[in-house]
Amino acid sequence: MKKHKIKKRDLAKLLSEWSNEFTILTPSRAEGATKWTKWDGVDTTFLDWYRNTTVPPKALFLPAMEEMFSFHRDKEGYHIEAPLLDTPKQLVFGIRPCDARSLALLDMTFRDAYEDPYYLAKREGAVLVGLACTRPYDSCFCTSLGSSPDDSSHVDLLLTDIGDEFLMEAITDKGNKLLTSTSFTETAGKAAETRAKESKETAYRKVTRKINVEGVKDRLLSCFDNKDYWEKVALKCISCGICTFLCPTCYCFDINDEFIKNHGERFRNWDSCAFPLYTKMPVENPRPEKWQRLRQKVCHKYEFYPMNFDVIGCTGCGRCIRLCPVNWDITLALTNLPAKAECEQEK
Amino acid sequence: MSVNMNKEASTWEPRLLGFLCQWCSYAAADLAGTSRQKYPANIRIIRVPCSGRVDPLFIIRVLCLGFDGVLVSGCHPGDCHYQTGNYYTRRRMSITKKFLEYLGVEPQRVTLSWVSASEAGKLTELLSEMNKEIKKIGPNRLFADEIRRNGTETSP
Amino acid sequence: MKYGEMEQKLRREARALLKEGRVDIIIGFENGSLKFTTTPLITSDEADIDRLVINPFINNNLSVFLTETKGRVGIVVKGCDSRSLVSLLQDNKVTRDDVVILGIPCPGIIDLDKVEQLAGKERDEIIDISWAEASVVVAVEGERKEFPIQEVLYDNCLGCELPTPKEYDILLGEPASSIGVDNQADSLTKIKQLKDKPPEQRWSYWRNEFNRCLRCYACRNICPACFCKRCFVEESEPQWLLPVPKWQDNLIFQVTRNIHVVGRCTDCGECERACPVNIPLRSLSREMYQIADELFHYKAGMDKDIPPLMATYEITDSEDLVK
Amino acid sequence: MGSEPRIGVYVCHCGSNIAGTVDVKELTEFAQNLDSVVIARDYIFMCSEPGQEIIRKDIKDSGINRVVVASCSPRMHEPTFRRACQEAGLNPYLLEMANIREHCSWVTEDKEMATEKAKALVSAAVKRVYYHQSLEVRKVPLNPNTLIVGGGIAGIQAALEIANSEHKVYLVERSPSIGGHMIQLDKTFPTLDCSACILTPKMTDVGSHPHIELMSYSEVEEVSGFVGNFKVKIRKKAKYVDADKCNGCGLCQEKCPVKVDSEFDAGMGKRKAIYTPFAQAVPNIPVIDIENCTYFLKEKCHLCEKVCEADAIDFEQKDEVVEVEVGSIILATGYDVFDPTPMSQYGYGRLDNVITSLEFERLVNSAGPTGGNIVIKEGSAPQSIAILHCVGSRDRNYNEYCSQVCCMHALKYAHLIKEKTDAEVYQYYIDMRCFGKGYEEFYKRISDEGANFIRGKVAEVTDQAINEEEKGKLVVVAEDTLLGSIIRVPVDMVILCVALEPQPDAEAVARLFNISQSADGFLLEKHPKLDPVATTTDGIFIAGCCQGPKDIPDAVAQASAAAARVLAMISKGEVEIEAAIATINEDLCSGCKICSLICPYTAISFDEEKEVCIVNEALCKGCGACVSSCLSHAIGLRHFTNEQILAQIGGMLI
Repeated sequence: MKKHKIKKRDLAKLLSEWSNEFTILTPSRAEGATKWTKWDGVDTTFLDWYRNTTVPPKALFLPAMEEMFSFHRDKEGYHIEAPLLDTPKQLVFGIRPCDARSLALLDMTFRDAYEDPYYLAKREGAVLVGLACTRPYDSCFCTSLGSSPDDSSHVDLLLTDIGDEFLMEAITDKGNKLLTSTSFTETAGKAAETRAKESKETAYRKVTRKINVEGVKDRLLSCFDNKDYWEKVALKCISCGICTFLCPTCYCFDINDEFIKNHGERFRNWDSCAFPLYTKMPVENPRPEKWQRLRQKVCHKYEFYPMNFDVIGCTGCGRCIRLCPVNWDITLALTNLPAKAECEQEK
Repeated sequence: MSVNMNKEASTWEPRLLGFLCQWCSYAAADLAGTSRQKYPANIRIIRVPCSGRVDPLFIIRVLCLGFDGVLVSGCHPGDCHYQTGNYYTRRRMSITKKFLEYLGVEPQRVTLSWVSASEAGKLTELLSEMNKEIKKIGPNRLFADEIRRNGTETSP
Repeated sequence: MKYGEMEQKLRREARALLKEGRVDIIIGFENGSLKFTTTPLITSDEADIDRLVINPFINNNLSVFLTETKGRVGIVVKGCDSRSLVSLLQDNKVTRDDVVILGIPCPGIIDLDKVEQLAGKERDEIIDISWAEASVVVAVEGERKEFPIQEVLYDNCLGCELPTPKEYDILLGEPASSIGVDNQADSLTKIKQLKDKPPEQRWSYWRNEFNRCLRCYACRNICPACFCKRCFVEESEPQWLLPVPKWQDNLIFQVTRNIHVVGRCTDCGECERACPVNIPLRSLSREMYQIADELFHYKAGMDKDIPPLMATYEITDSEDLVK
Repeated sequence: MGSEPRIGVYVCHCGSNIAGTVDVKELTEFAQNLDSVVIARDYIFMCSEPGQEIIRKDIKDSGINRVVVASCSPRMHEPTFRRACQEAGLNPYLLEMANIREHCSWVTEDKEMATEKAKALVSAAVKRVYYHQSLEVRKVPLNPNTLIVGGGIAGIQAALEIANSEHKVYLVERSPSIGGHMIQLDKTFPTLDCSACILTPKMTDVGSHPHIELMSYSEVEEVSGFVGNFKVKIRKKAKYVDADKCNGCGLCQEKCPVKVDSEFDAGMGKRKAIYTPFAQAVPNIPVIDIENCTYFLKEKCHLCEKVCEADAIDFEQKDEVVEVEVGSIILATGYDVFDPTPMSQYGYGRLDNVITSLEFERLVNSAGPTGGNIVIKEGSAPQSIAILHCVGSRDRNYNEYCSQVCCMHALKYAHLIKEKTDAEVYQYYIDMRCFGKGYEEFYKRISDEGANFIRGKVAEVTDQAINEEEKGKLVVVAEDTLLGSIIRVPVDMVILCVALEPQPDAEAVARLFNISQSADGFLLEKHPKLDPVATTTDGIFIAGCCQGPKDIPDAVAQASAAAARVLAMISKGEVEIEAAIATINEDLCSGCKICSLICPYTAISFDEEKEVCIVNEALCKGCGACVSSCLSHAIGLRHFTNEQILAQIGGMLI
């Protein structure tokens, strides 16, 4: 695999070149909140402020709101107009390793027994150009989950900040191909690699938040019915959708129709297990109490994902902690889990 | 664009919706009919038991559906058939109207009035005036041009 | 600022309340898990009392928890929070006898976004933030920057009309009649700028802002004035708006929410703080607050013994908007 | 909801009233294509028996379970079509009307636009009726007692009608005696029988009737409750005379040293400070006018107390407020006469011998201040008298309406003047309106008796003579519009036929009883033609001049009609209560009590146990103010549900 480097000031040129083939997506704060938007063809100042986006890149593949198909009605009845399956070639430039990992986690669900055409159509055409973290937040805890600020596992190409330049390491064939076609990069030498190593190590040390995930699946299982614990933990939760909507691995959605006169559209949009009315439509919410809903969120990531896919469904990106209006902290909820014996006693 | 706008402006008729109290303003509209007074045909009237029944959400729905103006009309203060309903209407609608104006809804689009059962003349004048004023400001494009929603429509 | 003293008094009083069985639960603040943050502490355990804190970062309006807490509650409130609490009393959501109000004479809460802007560093990269007399000192990488409090307090704090709770059982410090800022009008700068624009620009401003709303409902759930068992948003028969985050529906949601909380909203600013996508929600709620004052001379949460704004009327109410 | 809605749409032509403007065929075809519409038909008169039969037949034979009638205003025929539905076994609330006449064909000239609008209204009605639900009309027992307010001829008539059926009547009169304006009148047109002679027997009947509780010198203070079960607070003003002791001997009045203008004599005569308004007063118990009584002003005198053998004077008496419970109320609060002082051109109050019609009634009455002699201020008999019609009536500056009785009483005056004096009579009229039974004949008779009729409105009454003949006379200046010339007639007396106006406190009365006034200020009837005795508030009826100017036979007829309505209600024994009332979904109620604060009928209370609000169905009137105050929409209003209204709004767009 190729290892290149590029001068930061040449980045715009490189992106322009790539934009011939791809829709380039970069972090942006133009729309009031940081999220991924189509690159304007010029601006690379995001490099100065970008640590991570508020809205995770899952929104590029599972948008907050997505039209599934439209339909109309006449005397004969309802007629579905074939869905427009969008198959864009998206190049996500600067995705953080944790978020790249989140897409891999989402893939497991959307490529499971049911293959979701809407998600996969977008996912398959995508190229992920990662950017290793240099300024992780105090809410980040990726290193506790087997990842790191420079984790290259789920990107096609990884960039590391080495001062005036980025080291560019191709990870996959897709990544390799990106480097082949460009004229603004040059092969990286030993010095660049050394500098990259230092940078990565510094960043790794900056991730100070730690949790112990050893046996977490079993610990949660034993605490599942510990109502007292979950109730206490849930007291300050306000049941909003921030932690789930902005979680890069949460994927719950709701389906709604908008019907105007004789024309309708079917949408799917993010839903949250934190909402009291979640799944109200088909049945009653199986989790009427707040503590049950909160437990669901934790267990989904740390118990059910490991059970189903043998991997923890959390990337440690820390958004849920950082963005929570009451500073509800999942790492504390996990750390303070009562010991197995205690829970057995509780039963 | 401007050509179309001009063409539209010359032929365009606003669509107005009124919520009229059955004891006064609705009766005034009946009286306008019985006395064969003429007013723009583009007003649609919905009978409510009292102007106090009008939920601010109705106003929003009406604007959202693309009506160009909305009227809430009840009995004069002190004359409410139910004694006090219109006083609450006055609070609710004043607040709604003022807040919508702040958001950018033209003040002409939302009207609150008191019209007694005998004031057919006042009602027809009011409707004509509303029609005229709204014609001046043009179609309601607040919620986008083609939005003609009807959330109560039964789903398939 | 005598946070230390207030904190000590709070811990003393709270402990006594629990010990003597005068309350079942204490609702206060403890330090958050992130730098310069606090988080609600809701506990009936005396052992937790020493975690209670009072500092310039206690931004939550804890009265939101009253509607779902059972039993007698000792609650820590700032001036604005106390008004929300009074509003809940007016709305029969809280019984006065069931709460022991621990009032904080509040000197204002520090807006970390403003500090970040001024210091040019993000919250977790700032070393220290501390109160001097009428200013705030921010330490970043060996450098100390001093800012007048006017520049670092939340917008709603700048216009604070009641720093010291009017309704309380125990006051934790010396009462103050006003917040110590020079220009209260700064609280309304954003609104004023908006009002100066023509209607179509205002509408497109809001359309643009609500385009990014995700409908996470944090604004509603954090709001003490939103206590409906079922929000109109969640009605299906009829469906007032789509649960889909289209800008139209997002806007309808927020407009209606503001109409619903008029006379209850005390400009505590929690909706805007909670919004993860930075929609300037206070520019809506504060204007609604202003409208209630202008039209009906009503300021929310100032008097627990009068009926709520929309549950009453005056025969002499303004006729200005009636034809 | 039961079975799937099958909607029938019935478009009425209303002769050409609708069909002349709205393309009813196109409308029917349009309706046929609307969702859930199974049948759409048009017919020339839907409200006719064959029209109703079409609907009934479709309900029975074609399984129509929702009905839309596109015709006139629901305020006109909703009851008709509801009945038709009911007769066919369909719940009457499964009907919706589209008002395509009053709100469409009658107010629109353009046929195309009218048809478009009619389509929208029908579409909205169809969408709305889809969500209609069957409702049951509930019944509550009716209190058989009746309150009648006002003791004039209308109140008296109604009271006797009801009391004679052995049902309790509370008759409240604010002055010391019943009798009203009629007792002030001399003769009554056109029969010329004596007003007092025909009225006093009725008054006596009222006074002694076992089923009438007469509350004279009393006023209604507060009304609560609803049809069938009103609670009324009445203030019995202190008379300072013990009614149980007083034997009506009249000695006190005789001895009382204070003389003031008599209201009964319209200021033409005097009364005492302790007085009964007139000799035949019912009840025949005097009252003390404390504003003029020396005792109350200066705390001395006591003359009446001293002379009263029955020891009935009680200076310590206090107002008393009693509460009565009644099932229905008749308002017969009468009229007031127009005060012509502002019409300075007629000189009333400035020129002697310019008097009002009511003053003339007292002047000519044999029990009046002059013993029935028609004399001018100076004491002599007048040589000529001018009678001015329409003073304050048919006048844009005062009252636009016709006061109805003036032409006739002006004719009566001419007769009485001719009978008692040799004076010439000049009638100044705009139009002679003599429409009643025997009225035109009376007009003919008076014309034949030699009265002069001048068609023209008087411009001025002046004492400024311009020639010898006019000196010392009142000169009436007018344009005789038949001759087209200005004429000046010198007379000795001018009678102003003043308008009948609403009582000065009519607005307060309307508010007190929660009814409406028409634009002229009189109390508003439910329907000007089809329901002229009922009001917009169930259980409250109006009779006599409080509803508008009318003569005695009309007032009596209306009073009897009101009494008949009350008796019909009593005989039914129960009243139907609004089915379209508020209901609370207890699961959604957050217990904020705002609805209960807003409800004007105290129909919503708080259940402390469940911590939710509950509706008292008997008290709820269905206004819906609570519904729009409930932020979580926990309250719904039957028949005006959010779903129904939103469907209707949506349907308006076609």
